[in-house]
Amino acid sequence: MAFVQDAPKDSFRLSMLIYDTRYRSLTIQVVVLILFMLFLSWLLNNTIQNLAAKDRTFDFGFLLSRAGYDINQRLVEYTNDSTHARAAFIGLLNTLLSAVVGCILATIIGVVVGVLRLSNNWLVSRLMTVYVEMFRNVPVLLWILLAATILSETTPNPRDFRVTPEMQAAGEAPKATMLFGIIAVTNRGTDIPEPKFCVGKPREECDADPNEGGLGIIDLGIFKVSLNLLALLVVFGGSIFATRRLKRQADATQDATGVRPVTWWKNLLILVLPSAALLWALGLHFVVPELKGFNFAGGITVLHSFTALTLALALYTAAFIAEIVRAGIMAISRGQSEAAAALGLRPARTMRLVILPQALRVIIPPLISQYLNLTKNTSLAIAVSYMDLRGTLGGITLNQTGKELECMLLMMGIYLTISLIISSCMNIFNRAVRLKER
Amino acid sequence: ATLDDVKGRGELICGVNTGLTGFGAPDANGNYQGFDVAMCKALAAAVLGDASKVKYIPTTGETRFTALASGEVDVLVRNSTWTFMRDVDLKFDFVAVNYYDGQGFMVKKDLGVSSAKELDGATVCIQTGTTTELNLADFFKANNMSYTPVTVADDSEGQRQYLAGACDAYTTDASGLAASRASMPDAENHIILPEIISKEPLGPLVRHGDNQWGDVVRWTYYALVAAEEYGVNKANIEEVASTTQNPEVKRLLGVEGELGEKLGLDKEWAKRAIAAVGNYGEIFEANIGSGTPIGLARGLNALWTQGGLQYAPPFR
Amino acid sequence: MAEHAIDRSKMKVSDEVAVQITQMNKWYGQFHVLRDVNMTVHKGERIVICGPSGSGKSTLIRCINRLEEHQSGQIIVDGTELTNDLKNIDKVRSEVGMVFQHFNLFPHLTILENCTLAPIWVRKVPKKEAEETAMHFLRKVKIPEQANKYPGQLSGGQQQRVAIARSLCMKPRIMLFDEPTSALDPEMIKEVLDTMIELAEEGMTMLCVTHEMGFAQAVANRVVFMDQGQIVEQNEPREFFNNPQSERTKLFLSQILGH
Amino acid sequence: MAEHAIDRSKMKVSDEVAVQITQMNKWYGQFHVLRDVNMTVHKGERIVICGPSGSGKSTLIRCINRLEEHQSGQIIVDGTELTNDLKNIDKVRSEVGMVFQHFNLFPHLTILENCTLAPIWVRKVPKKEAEETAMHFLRKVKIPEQANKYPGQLSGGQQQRVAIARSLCMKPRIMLFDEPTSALDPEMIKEVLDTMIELAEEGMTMLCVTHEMGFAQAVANRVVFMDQGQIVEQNEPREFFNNPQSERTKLFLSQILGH
Amino acid sequence: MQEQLVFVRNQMLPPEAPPPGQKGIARWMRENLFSGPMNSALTLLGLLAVVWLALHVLPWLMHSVWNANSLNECRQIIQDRWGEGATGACWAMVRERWHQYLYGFYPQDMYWRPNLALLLLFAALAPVLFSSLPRKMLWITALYPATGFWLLWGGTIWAPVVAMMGFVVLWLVFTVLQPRLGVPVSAGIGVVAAAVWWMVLQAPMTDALQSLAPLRIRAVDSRDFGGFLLSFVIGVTAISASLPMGILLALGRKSDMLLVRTLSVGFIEFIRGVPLITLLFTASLLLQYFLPPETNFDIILRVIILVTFFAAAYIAEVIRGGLAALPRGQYEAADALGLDYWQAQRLIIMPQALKISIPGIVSSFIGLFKDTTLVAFVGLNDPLKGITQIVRADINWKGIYWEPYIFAGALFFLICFGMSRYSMWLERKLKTDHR
Ligand SMILES: Nc1ncnc2c1ncn2[C@@H]1O[C@H](COP(=O)(O)OP(=O)(O)OP(=O)(O)O)[C@@H](O)[C@H]1O
Ligand SMILES: Nc1ncnc2c1ncn2[C@@H]1O[C@H](COP(=O)(O)OP(=O)(O)OP(=O)(O)O)[C@@H](O)[C@H]1O
Ligand SMILES: [Mg+2]
Ligand SMILES: [Mg+2]
Repeated sequence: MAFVQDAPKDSFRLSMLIYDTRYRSLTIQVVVLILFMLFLSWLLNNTIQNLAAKDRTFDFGFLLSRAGYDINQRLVEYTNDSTHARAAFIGLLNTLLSAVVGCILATIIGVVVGVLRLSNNWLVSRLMTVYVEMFRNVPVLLWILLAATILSETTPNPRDFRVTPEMQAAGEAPKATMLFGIIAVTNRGTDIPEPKFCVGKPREECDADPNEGGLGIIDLGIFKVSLNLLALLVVFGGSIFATRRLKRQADATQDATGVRPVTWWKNLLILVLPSAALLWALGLHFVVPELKGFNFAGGITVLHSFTALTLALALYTAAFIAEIVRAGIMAISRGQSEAAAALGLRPARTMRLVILPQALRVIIPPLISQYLNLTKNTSLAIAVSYMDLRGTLGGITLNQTGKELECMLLMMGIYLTISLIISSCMNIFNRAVRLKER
Repeated sequence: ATLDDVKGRGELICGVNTGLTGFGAPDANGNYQGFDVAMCKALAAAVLGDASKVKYIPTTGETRFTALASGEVDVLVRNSTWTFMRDVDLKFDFVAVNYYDGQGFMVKKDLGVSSAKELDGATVCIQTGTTTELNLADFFKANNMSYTPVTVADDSEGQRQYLAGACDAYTTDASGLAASRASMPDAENHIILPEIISKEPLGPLVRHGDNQWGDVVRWTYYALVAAEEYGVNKANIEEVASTTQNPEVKRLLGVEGELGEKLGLDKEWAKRAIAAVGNYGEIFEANIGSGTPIGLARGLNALWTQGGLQYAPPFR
Repeated sequence: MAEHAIDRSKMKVSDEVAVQITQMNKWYGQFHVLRDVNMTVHKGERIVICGPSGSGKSTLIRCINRLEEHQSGQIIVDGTELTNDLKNIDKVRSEVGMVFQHFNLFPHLTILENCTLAPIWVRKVPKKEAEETAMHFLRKVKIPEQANKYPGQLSGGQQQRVAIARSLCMKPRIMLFDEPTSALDPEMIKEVLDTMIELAEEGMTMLCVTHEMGFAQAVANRVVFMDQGQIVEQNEPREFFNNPQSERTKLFLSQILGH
Repeated sequence: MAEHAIDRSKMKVSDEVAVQITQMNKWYGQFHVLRDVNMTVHKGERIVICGPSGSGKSTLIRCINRLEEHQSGQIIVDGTELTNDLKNIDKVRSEVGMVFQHFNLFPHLTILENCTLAPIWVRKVPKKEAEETAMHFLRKVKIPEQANKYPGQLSGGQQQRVAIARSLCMKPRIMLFDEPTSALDPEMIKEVLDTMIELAEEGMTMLCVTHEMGFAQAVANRVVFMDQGQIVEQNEPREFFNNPQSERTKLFLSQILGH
Repeated sequence: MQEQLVFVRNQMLPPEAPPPGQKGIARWMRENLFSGPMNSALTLLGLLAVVWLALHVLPWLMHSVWNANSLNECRQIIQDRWGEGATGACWAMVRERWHQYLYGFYPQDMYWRPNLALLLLFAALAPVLFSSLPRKMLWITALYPATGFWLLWGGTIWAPVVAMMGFVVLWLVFTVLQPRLGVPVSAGIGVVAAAVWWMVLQAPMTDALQSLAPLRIRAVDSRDFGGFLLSFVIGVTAISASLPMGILLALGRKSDMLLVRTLSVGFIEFIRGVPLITLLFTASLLLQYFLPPETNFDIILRVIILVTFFAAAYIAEVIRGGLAALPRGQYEAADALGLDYWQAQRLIIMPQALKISIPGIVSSFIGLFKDTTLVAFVGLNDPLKGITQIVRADINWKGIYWEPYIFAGALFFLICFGMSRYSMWLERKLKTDHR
C-alpha cells in the first residue's frame, strides 16, 4: 500500500482567507461587519450634520414639558397640563386597548365564521364565503372609514333622546330611546353604565365624588391603583385557583374510579359567588348615563372612533382568521375523527380530545401573526382620529414640538417592542407544542 | 440660495394644502385653485415670468414643516399660523400675513346656543396637527368649562362629523368655518358664534436664513397689497403703467427705479405678478370673497384704509 | 407466515351470531354502492373480504360500526340493531374495534395515551387500570418499550400494531380490519400479520379486508369476494382459491396471484 | 443478476491508490459516528459496504466527497487531501460521482439538462459537446429516448439510471453509491443493478453501500462490514458470505439473508 | 355450517335508484338548509340578514343619479324624482371624476401611456408566470423596467437606456471577473462599477445621446401620479425591486455565518415589527435626517424605497418558506456535482424555490397593493382617501361620503379578488406539476 504523503501541513497563507472553509466565513463576516459599520457611521454622520445644519438638538427633554392638548379617551388620568410623556403613555394604552379588544373580537368572529364556512348549511357557508372574500380583498383603511361613517351617520343625536315638557304634554315619544334603558347609542359614542363603589356613605355622596368610591385608591405618584380592582383581582384569582384545585380533584377521581364527577355547577359557584359577595360588600352599583346638557353624562362613553377602528380591524382580521381556522380544521384528516368515532367517542368529545388539540397547533402560529398585524394596523387610527400612540406621540406631540426624529424613533421602538413580545410568545408556544417525530 | 435654485429649475415648488375649499385644491382637471394658490402663482410670475411654472406639493398637517425644512418645497403657502415656536424653534420665517384669521365655532342653529361660553360639556370637532387644539384647550380652561374633543384628520372629515351630529360644535379658523358652511345644503341652519378665541395670522413661510428668498416672497406679497392700495388691477395694469404719475406706483411696476434688481429679479417682477393673479383684493374676491359660494367678508383683511389690517410697507 | 405452525384448533367458531346483515343497500347520492348484501358472521369466525378496488369492501365494513349510514335493510351487531338511535350506535361502537389502512393514531398523544383514551372516556375505566390494560396489549403486540413515545417516532409497522392494541384496549368482541397492511413496507407487513394471526388464534371474531392471500389461507375460515357492491362468492379458503366458481372470482384470482 | 454472465476479467484492480482513509473520526455533536476508520481503495476496486442501520455507512461514504466534514484523521482522494481548502474540495468533487438513495434529480430541468448542467458550469465544456456526452451516457443507461422529459415523468428505476448517467457525465474516476436501489420497487431494482454491473465491467472504481447481496457477490472484490461506526470485518465476497469471522457479521448475515 | 358458508351469485344485480327522499330539490334543501334544528335556525338567520341588508341598501342604490354637476343638484334630482325625503346614490361624482380615481392628475391626453405600460406589464409577466411560453419572451421582462419607466414618466428615451446600460456594465464586469474572484467579490465590484456609471456617466451620456438623436416624449411629473395608477406604480415597483433583496435576505437568514444571519434577521424583524404607516412617515419625515445634507428627491421615490424595504422583509419570509420546502437532497446533489454555492443557488435552488413561492409572492403583492392606500397619510393621492379628499374639497362635491368609498372599494375588490383567485389556481397547478 503506497501511502500518499504530500498532505500540506497547516501553515497559514493569505489565500486561506478566501479558500479555506474555516477562515472564509470569518473573512466574509469581517467584511460585512466593516461595511455595516461604515453604513451606520454614514447614517449617523448624516444625521449629526443635518441636525447641525437645522440647528436642532437630539434630546428627549420635550417629553417632560406640558402637552397642552386634550385627549378624549383616557384610561388613566390625564389633563392638558400633563406632560408629553404622559400623553404618549395614554396613546400607548389606547393602542393596546384597541389591539386587545380587536384581537378578542376578531378571534371570536373568525372562529365562528371559520366553523360556519365548514358547515353543511349551503346558505350559511356561502354567506360566510362572501364575508371573507369581501373583507380580505378590500383595503382595511376603507373598512375603518366605512365603519366610522356608518356609526356616525346611522345613529341618533343625543338631543333626540331629550324629552321636553312640550313633548310630555303632547304625549310624544322622543325620537330615540336608550337600549334596555341603560345604554345610549348616539352618534358620538356608546354610553354605558359606569360601575361605582360605595362603602359607608350615602349613595348620592359617592356618586358626586368623581373617584370611584369604595375602598378608594392609592396614589403612587405616576399612576394610581384602585383598591377595589385590586381586591376584586385577588378574590377572582383565588376563585380561579380553587377551580383549578377542583379540576385536579376531578381528574384524580376520574383516574381512580373512572367516573368523572360533575363539576360545572361547582365551578360556576366558586367563580361567581365570592366575587359577587365582594362586589356587594363594596357597594357596587351602576350609574346609568343621563342626558345632561349636550351629552350623556354619568356613564362611560365608548367613542365611536374607538368602536369603528376596533370593529373594522376585528372584522377585517376575522376574515383572515376564519381562513386559518378552516384550514386548521381541514388539515386534521378525516381519519382522525373516524378513528375516534370507531373507538366510541362522541362528536363533542372527539372535538375536545382529538381534533382541537391537533388543530390548535396548526392554527395558533398564523393566528398570532394575525394578532401582530392587527396590533400594527391600529396605527390606522389616524384615519378616524382615534388618539392612539401615533395620534399622540407621533401626531400632536410631534406637531407641536417639531421633534420628528425623537418622536418617530420612540414610536417605532415602542411598536417594535410590542411586536417582539407577541412574536416571542408565538415562538415559545411553537416550541412547546411541536409534534414529536422520528 | 433658493432663488437661484428656482430660477435654475425654471419652476417654483410650492407647498399647499391637500385640499381646503377656497384656499387650495385641485379641480376636476387637476389645476390647483384658491387663495393660497394664487400667492404661489404670483410668486412664479414674479420670479420666472410665468404663473403656470409652479409645482404644487400637497402637504398634510404632519408633513408640511418637514417638507419645507428639508427643502422639498421652496415656500409653504398652506394656511399656517404664525406662532413664536414655529418661527423661532422650528426655524422658519413667516414673511407676511396674507390672511388674518381667528378660531371660531360653528354650531347648528337649533342647538340654541348663541355664545361659545354656553358650550360647557359640549363635544367639539377639531382638526389635529394644528394650533387650534391648543387654543381650544386654553379657551375652555380659561372659562372653566369642560368639553370632549373629537379630533379629525382633515376639514372634509370634520365637516362630515359635524353634519352627522357627532359633535355639537365644529371649531377651526373662521375662514374654514365659513367655507364649510357655504357648502352645506342648509347653510341657514348653521351659525358661526361671535367669539373668536384666538389670533390666527396665516401666511407664507420660508426657511430661516435665506433672507434673499424671504424678501422675494415678502415683497411679492406686498406688491399685491400695494397694488390694491393704488388701485392697480389685472385689467388696468398696462394702462396704469404707462400713464401713472405716482412715483411709488412707478417704482412698483418697474417703470422707474430698480427695486427688482435689488431683489435679484428684473424690473417688471411685480407687474407680472399682479398681471397674473390680480391685486390682493381681486384674489380675495375671486377665491373666497362674497361673490363666491364661500362668501367671506373682508373684515380684518380689508386694507388699513378701510378699517382692516392689510398694509403694505412703502416701496422705496 | 409459514414459519410457525398456526394453531387452528383454538379458533373455534360458535353458533352464536355476531353480525347479521340482511338485504342491506347503500347509495352515495345516485350511486348504488352496496346492493342487497346478506351476511351472517358467527362468533369466532375469521372472515376475509376481497375484491377489486371500488367494489364496496371498505363501505361494507364501515357500515358495520356505522361510520357510514346504510339506507335500507338491517344490520344487527351483537344483538343490537343499527338505527339512527345514538345509544345503539354507541353500544355497537364500543364493542367493535376497527383498524384502518392509515393507522389513524392520534399524533398529539403518546402511545400509552392513545391506548387509554377511549377506555377512560368511554368505558370510564380508572386511569391506572386502563394503563395496565394498555401495557398488557402493548406487550402482546410486542412494543411495550415504546409506550411513552409519540406515534411520529415509530415505524409504520409499529404504528399499525399500536392501532391494533388501541382497539383491543376497548375489549371489543369483533374486530374490523380495513386493509391493515397495504400502507406498509414489506418487512413490516409480517409483523402486523403475525399480530393478527395471534389474535385469531385467541378466538377473536374478525372481519378483514385484505389482499394478503397467504393470510387468508392461513387464518380465515371464510373468504368473501365482492364485486360491484354485491357479494359474488363466498367459500372456505382452500376451496375458494383452488376451485373458484364464478367467472369474476376466477379473473380476480388470476390477476392477484399472477404477480 | 445471474442472468448474464458477468465478465470479471475486465475488472482489473491496479496498484494505484484511489482513496486513502487513515484514522478517520467523526462526531455529530456528542455522538461518535465514525471511529478510527482506515481504508484504502485501489483504482478499479469495487467495494460493497454493508451493515446494520445507523452504523455509519452513509456517513463514511459522504465524507469521501466532503458532503460531511470529518474531525480527525486523513482522507486522500486521488492524491488530494480533503482539508478545509475549497479548491481541494472542488477538485475532489469533480472527480468523484455520487448516486443517492432518493435520486435527487433536479425536477425543474429535463433529463438532458440534468446531465449537462455540471459539465457546462463546472467543467466549462461547450454545450454541444456536453449534450453529446450526455446522450452517450443516457444511451448507456438505456434511456436516450427520455432525454427531453422531466424527472417527474419517469419511473423510479429510470430516474436512478438518469442519476447514474448524470454522475458519469462528469467523467468521474470514482463512483459512490448510497443504497441506490433501496427506494425502488422490486422490478426496478434489477435495471439499476444491471447498469451498475456494466459500469463495474468497464473498470470504474466503485464504493457502494447496498444490501443487495447478489450484487455484492457478483461484482464486488471486497465487502466491508460496518457496525457502530467501525469497520468490523472486510473480506473477498465469497469468503465474507460463506465464512464470516466475527459474531456480529454472522448475526447480521443471518438476519439479512433470512427473509 | 359448511353448506350455508358457500355462496355463489350467478346473476349480478343492476344498480337501482335510491329510495325516495334521497334525491331532488327537497332532499337538497333538507340536507343543505334544514338538516337539523340548529341548521334551520342558521338558515333563517342568514335569510333575515340578507333581506335586512337588501331592504336598507337597495332603495338607495335604485335611486341613483348619474347626471349632475354637483351634490346639491343630485339631491334636487332625487327629491324631484322619488319624492321628498328620498335618499339615493350620486354617481355623477364618479362620472365626473373617474379619471382622477384611475390616473390622478396624469395629463388626460396621455392616458394611453399608463394604459400601454399596464398592457406591457402583462406581457412582461406572462413568461414568468406561464412557463409554457418561449423563453425568449423573458427579454420583454428584462427590458420592462426601462420601457415602463419611460412610458410613465416620459422625457428623453436615453435616460432609461443609459440607466439600463449601467446594468449591462454590471453584468460585463461580473462575468469578466467572476471566474477569478468568485461571485461575492466580483458582484461587489460590478455594483461599484455600475454605481460609478450611474453617478458619473449617466447625465453627460444622456445629454450627449439626446443631442445626437433627440428622442423624447413629454415628461410627466411624479406628483401628477395618483389614484390606481399610483397604487400600481408603487405596488409593482416595490414588489419587483424587493424580489432580489428578499432573496438575499432569505439566504442571509439561512446562512451559517452568525453576523450575516443576525443582520438579516434584525432587518426582517425590524421591518415586520413596525406598522407600515410609521415607515411611510419615515419616508416623509426622517429620511431627510439620514441622507447627506442637501439630497432631496421625490417623495414618491422615497415612499417606493421604504415600501420596497417593507415588501422585501415579507418576500424574504415567503422565499424562506420556499427554500424550506426543498428537500435537502437537492443541495447535496448540487454539492456532489461540484457546483459552488452561487451556482447551486442560481441553477438549482432558486428556480425551484421561487416557483414554489409564487403564490406567496402574489398574496404579498395583494397585501401591498391594498396597503398603498396608506400613502394618503403622507400627502400622496391614493385612490381611496387622497383622491376622495380632493374631490370633497371641491365646493360642488363637498359632503359626499358613500359613493367614493364604494367606487374605490369595488375596484379594489375586483383587482384583489382576481389576483387571489389566480394565485389559488397557481397553487393547485403547482401542486400537480412536478413531484
Ligand atoms: N364518500 C363517498 N361519496 C361518494 N362515493 C364514494 C364515497 N366513498 C366511496 N365511494 C365510492 O364507492 C365505491 C366503493 O368504495 P369502497 O371504498 O368501499 O371500495 P373498496 O372496495 O374499499 O376499494 P379499495 O380496494 O380501493 O379500497 C367506490 O366506487 C367509491 O368511489
Ligand atoms: N446530521 C446528523 N446529525 C446527527 N446525527 C446524525 C446525522 N446524520 C446521521 N446521524 C446519526 O449517525 C448515525 C449514522 O448514520 P448513517 O446515516 O451514516 O447510518 P447508515 O449506516 O447509513 O444507516 P442506514 O442504513 O439507515 O442508512 C445514525 O445513528 C444517525 O442517527
Ligand atoms: Mg377500501
Ligand atoms: Mg444510510
